[in-house]
Amino acid sequence: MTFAISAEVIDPETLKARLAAARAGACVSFEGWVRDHNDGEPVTALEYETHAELAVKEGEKVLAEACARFDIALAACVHRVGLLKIGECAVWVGASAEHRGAAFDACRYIIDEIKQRLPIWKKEHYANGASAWVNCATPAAPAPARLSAANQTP
Amino acid sequence: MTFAISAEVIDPETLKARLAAARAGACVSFEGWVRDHNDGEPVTALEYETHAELAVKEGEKVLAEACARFDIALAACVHRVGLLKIGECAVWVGASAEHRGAAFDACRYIIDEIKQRLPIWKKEHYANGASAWVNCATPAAPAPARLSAANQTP
Amino acid sequence: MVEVTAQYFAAFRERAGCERERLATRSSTAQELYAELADRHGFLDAAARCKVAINGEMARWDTRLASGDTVLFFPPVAGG
Amino acid sequence: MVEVTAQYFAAFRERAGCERERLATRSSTAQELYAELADRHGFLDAAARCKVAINGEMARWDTRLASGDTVLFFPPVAGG
Repeated sequence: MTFAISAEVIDPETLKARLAAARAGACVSFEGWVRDHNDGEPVTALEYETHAELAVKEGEKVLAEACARFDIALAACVHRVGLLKIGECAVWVGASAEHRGAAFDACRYIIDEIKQRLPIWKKEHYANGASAWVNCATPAAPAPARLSAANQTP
Repeated sequence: MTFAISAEVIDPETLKARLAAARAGACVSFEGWVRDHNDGEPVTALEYETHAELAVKEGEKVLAEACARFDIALAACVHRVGLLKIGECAVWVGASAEHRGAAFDACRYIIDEIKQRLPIWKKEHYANGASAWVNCATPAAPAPARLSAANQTP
Repeated sequence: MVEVTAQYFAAFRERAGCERERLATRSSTAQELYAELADRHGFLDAAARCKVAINGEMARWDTRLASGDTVLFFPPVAGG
Repeated sequence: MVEVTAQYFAAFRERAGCERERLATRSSTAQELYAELADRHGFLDAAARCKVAINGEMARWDTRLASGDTVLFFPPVAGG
């Protein structure tokens, strides 16, 4: 039951090998790949930022919840940070179990919770040179000269 | 969308690489591993037999159904045949999609259908030297001297 | 009477002690032939849990047999 | 008045133009401090969609601030 943040390329086979257990007959794994677009906008790269300590703490909590809720043998998750190219693996989740139902349910639970709860942010770089933090209303660009534009409007 | 029967060890990374698509942001894969027991009985090895031609035909039908039902990019499945040891991968299923929901649903649909519909049979070898065909009421042992025991009872 | 080839897999092959056999039968459908062969060889699985293929295609149990047919008997499957 | 350190991540860091800042504030809760800083820096995300951590632990928005606290402001997350 390990969660990790990694600045290096994720290696699914090594991670999956750690889920092996003699009683495990099923292993379900999920990979999140960097797509070439989002909402119709062409994307050239993704940048992930995290608060590693709190992300690991919350990630391990999610894995423990999955173990309590579903009859699984082992589960693990690794999330990348830094600059990723199209097609690279941004997140890997794996769960092994005696029977496949629990492995599917646990894997899905883990990725759903990881996406919602962990302090991880994703910046998209677009073909036109612009960039934006996904899900954020606050613009990526700094406020000019540290003056808040919002404060200047009457 | 390819289904294959393989007498060689399954290599998940090579198979998964074929599911890559620029629009795919999610990949879910399932592996069935040979367990060390079944219904409490210690298992030492598994033997898979198939009618390859009909298994491939039905397997490709299952993959086509998954593509029609779920919004996926690509899907594939490979099933092993022959003698397998504990921990070996007996079946691999993978599905890539723009969003993870469809990838999970398709992967699960494929393995559920593969297990029910394909002409594939599994013989368990037990620690005590016995063996049995899984799901079969008909005993593995040949009827003595090709006389049907069932016919001899009054 | 029709002359057909019966082909056995997995538990059926081991139980029958052969992969295939030619036979002349009064059975008119695949299901009747299965009942006949189950009786002869001691196959214990209900037809409803088994599958049948005729001349290389999956078939229904009520398919009528014709001379020269190759009938494949599949015991309950267990892939995965 | 309490003296706290505010720490920013991702969009908030870029928007504020700094990773952290020390400040004296009349805000009594994390949520009030967020409103104050959002106003100053132009953070446009509702607190309900953001998260806050105090001294290395995730915290509730209604947590009262004490002098010396380090308050981490997390914009809406987007892992995976």
